[in-house]
Amino acid sequence: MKGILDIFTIVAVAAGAFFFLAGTVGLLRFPDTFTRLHALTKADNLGLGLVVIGLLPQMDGVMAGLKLILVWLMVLLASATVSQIIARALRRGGPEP
Amino acid sequence: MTEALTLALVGLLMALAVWTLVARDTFAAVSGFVPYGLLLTLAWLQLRAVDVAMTEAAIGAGLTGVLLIAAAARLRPTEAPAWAERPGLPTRVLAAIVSAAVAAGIGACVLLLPDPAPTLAPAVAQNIASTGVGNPITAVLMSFRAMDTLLEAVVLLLGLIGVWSLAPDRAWGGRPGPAPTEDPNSILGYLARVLPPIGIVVGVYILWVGADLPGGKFQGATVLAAMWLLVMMAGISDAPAVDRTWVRLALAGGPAVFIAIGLLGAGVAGAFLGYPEGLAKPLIVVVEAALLPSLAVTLALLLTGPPRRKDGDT
Amino acid sequence: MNTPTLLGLCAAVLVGLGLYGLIVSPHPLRKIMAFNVMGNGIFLVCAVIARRGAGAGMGGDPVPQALLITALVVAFAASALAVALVLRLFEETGSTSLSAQAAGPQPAAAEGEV
Amino acid sequence: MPPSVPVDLTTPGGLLLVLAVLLPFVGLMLGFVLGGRRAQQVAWVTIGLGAVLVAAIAHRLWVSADALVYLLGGWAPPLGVMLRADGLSVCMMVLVMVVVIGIGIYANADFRTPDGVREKRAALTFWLLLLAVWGSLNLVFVSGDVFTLYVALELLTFAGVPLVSLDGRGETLQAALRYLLYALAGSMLYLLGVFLLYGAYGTLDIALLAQRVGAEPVAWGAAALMTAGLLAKTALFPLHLWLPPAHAGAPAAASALLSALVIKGAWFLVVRLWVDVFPGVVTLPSAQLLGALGASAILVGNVVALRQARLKLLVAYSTVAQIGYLFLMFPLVAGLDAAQLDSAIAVTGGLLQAISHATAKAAMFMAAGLVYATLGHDRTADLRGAGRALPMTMAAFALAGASLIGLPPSGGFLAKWLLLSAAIATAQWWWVAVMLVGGLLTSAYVFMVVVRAMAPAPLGWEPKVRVPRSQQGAVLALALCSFLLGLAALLPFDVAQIGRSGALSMGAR
Repeated sequence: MKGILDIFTIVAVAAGAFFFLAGTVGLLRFPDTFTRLHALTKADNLGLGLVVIGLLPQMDGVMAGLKLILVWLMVLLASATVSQIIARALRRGGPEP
Repeated sequence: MTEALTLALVGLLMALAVWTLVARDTFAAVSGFVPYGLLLTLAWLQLRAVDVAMTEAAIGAGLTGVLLIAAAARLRPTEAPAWAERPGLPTRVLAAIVSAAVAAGIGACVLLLPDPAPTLAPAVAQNIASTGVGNPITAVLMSFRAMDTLLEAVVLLLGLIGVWSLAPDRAWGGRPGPAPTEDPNSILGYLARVLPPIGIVVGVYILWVGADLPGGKFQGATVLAAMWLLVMMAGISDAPAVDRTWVRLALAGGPAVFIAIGLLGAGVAGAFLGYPEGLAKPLIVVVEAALLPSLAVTLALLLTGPPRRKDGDT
Repeated sequence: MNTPTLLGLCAAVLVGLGLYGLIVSPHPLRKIMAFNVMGNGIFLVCAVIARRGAGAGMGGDPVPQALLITALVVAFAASALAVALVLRLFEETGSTSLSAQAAGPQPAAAEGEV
Repeated sequence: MPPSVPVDLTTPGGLLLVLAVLLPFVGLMLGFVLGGRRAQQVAWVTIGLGAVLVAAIAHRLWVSADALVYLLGGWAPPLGVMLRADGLSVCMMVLVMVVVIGIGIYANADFRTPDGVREKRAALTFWLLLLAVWGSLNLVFVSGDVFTLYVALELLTFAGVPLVSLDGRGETLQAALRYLLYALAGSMLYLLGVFLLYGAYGTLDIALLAQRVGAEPVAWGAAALMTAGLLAKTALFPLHLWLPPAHAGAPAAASALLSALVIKGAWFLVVRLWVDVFPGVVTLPSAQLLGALGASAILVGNVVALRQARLKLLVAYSTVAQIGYLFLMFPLVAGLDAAQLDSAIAVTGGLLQAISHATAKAAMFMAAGLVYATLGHDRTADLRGAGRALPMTMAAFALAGASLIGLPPSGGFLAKWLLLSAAIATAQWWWVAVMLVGGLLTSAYVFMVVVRAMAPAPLGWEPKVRVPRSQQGAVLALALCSFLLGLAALLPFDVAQIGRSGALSMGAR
């Protein structure tokens, strides 16, 4: 049982790390701010989600797991808001995208 | 393995530090500074300083980052003239030599520090029981070296008085920051309604666990300050006018309670900032709870700056 | 080389970098950032010292860690005051130059006896 | 009580030290909450109570003939923080009290909240910062812990910087910013030294450090960093560039506070470190370096002061020069120590120099402020009429100037006499030459100002404003303090050295 859970953790965290990598590559390679935001938020939220899911079996108790999920939800909320604000500022004629 | 991680961390830290110094655009430099602060948090963790890591993340990277970003955005027009004032090559070479010498001296000192290192950890462990708290850092901050913490609260208050003193005379008694304009459909407004209840719980929780686990008033106060700033940024509530008595009471209340309990100690426990036998923990919690709102208001107002407008101004 | 020593040397370099930036940067906001880089280097020295003093079941000496928290908060207050001054100077004069007056830039040679 | 306390070191009356530190800050908070003209009233009540407190501390010291000690929270060092006041500290506390009262009386007229106005920014800020400067200096004098001293230095900086830009003009904002940047860099270097000391010796307590510090690289590094940082804050040549614009641009009362008191905080700390903590670490050549910087400051500051076109700038550059005298004591102390002689004479000489300069410089800045108010300008080339309109003030300026020059029976004379004797005793004749040349240069600009001010006013000239007599009286009183300080030589014994042999018996030797 322990072994299976460990393998699950490794796979999920590795997949999460891959999404982070992809998001970072997108941030560096995409042509303008809108697409960069797209790459960053999609990939990072998914990546962080996978990391959190992967870590859940390793937690000591239910409370610790819930805290982990709360962290993920908070990051989702914050990054969605920030991306929205950046995009909106750009559309209202901020600096060139 | 740990060494490899540390090496990577050191490399990144230095690269980001260099970036914040050489980047031509100040805004770009600040966006190097914030991850620099967050990476430092990892360094504190590697050095097993969890409380410091939390403070760094909250204040060092978080609040300082916000402060610098806001300032960089407003100071854009001054960048080109400043660049033209760059000191000449001789000065820079001299500065580089001096800085390198200082760095080398510090490096040598670090390498020459005695081994085994002197430490007060055993002394803290021996005496922590009489303070009733479980977190040794809280014991140091609130009992063994409580004077420093008291003075630090005064430093913050004095810093705020200094910031306020920069107001133009016509704006004295007014409010800091730009006038609020709430956009009902803005997602920021949504966030500013959803997040604060959670943030307040988190902030108070950090204070509460600080007695026994990593955490404490500074970290908790930063979270509360951030919530208030969010509400102000979203335009839901306005920054308070600086001559309101409640604002001033909120600012001075925490340090005042601290001094009062300290003097109580002088009367009852035989020493200023001493705690009577058995009452140490409750009194420490009272002081921390009184400091929390004061620190939160001070930190938030330090960020919003001096008063700039009076009600009725356009 | 172990982790604290490595980070201690990193701290020394950060202090050097910050000091250089503080002397050379012409823009006050950049000086404030350099001050923060330097300050963080100094705090890192302190954290290294705390870690070296681990004992009695603690991962580090709690006294320097507590000092560190105090110093971090004080440094933030200092940055806030400095930034407020820069912004006010800009509002008042439209410039943030520190060298409009006869006195020149930060005297580099002055730090010589460090 | 905690088991780690071997003996209770707290002496009777130790609590007075705590109160001396707390009282100004309590007044600050109360004045801040009440606001408006209440702040000024609160400040005066606080100053009144503070005067009683300082008198009580001085009396206690005199009676017990030993240092006052207080263990905060009952925790003994190295875990806890100790407050300790020896003769040096108490002399400085008395000085600060006297100067604060003088400046307060002067400022009553300038920083009043006018009727019909609820609160004025500059007035409120000034009174709060006056209390803050006073409280932070008390803390600098009595703290026995190098980290608490760091916090005290930061308090002093945060109180001093806004004083510079109190009137909000662009050039004063710039001066304040430069001052702040120097001061912050200075405190950071000091803090790094503190951390290194802790890393090497495991304590922050001055008395314990004095026992443990040895002549080794880490101690040298820490001493160098802390000294360099403090020099930037005291504005010793060549780190003085921030001072003249900052001190000359501030309102007169604020200039007096900054020039007379604030810079003395960092200087006092250098004395503490070099004389009490690092006596075995600092070498004679390093003390000579410090003295050489002081000598350069005396020469450069005085020459530049002579060439100033504005009175306030002249007085500010004279501060740069007088700071130099404060640092001549270090090679003398080191020389006396090296010759196995008692170094007390040089320490007392330095202390007297600090006291006489503080009172004289506060008087001079405030006199310059009155001249400015009366003439509408302070161009040194045209001071005609100042002597007629402000006889008391110009007399005060001359008396203060006499003290700076070192004419008997002024405090400056006694200070320079002690320093000269120490220089001769240790055969360091070059400092004698510097002091004599410095005195000549000082007398040149003091006489220049006084002679020009005595010139008859042009026909039909009227003073712009009539300054209140209380302001003139405060200026004269401070100048008289400085001028008559030389009578301290009549005291039965050296008050400044009370409790200092105790420090040494706890210390290295």
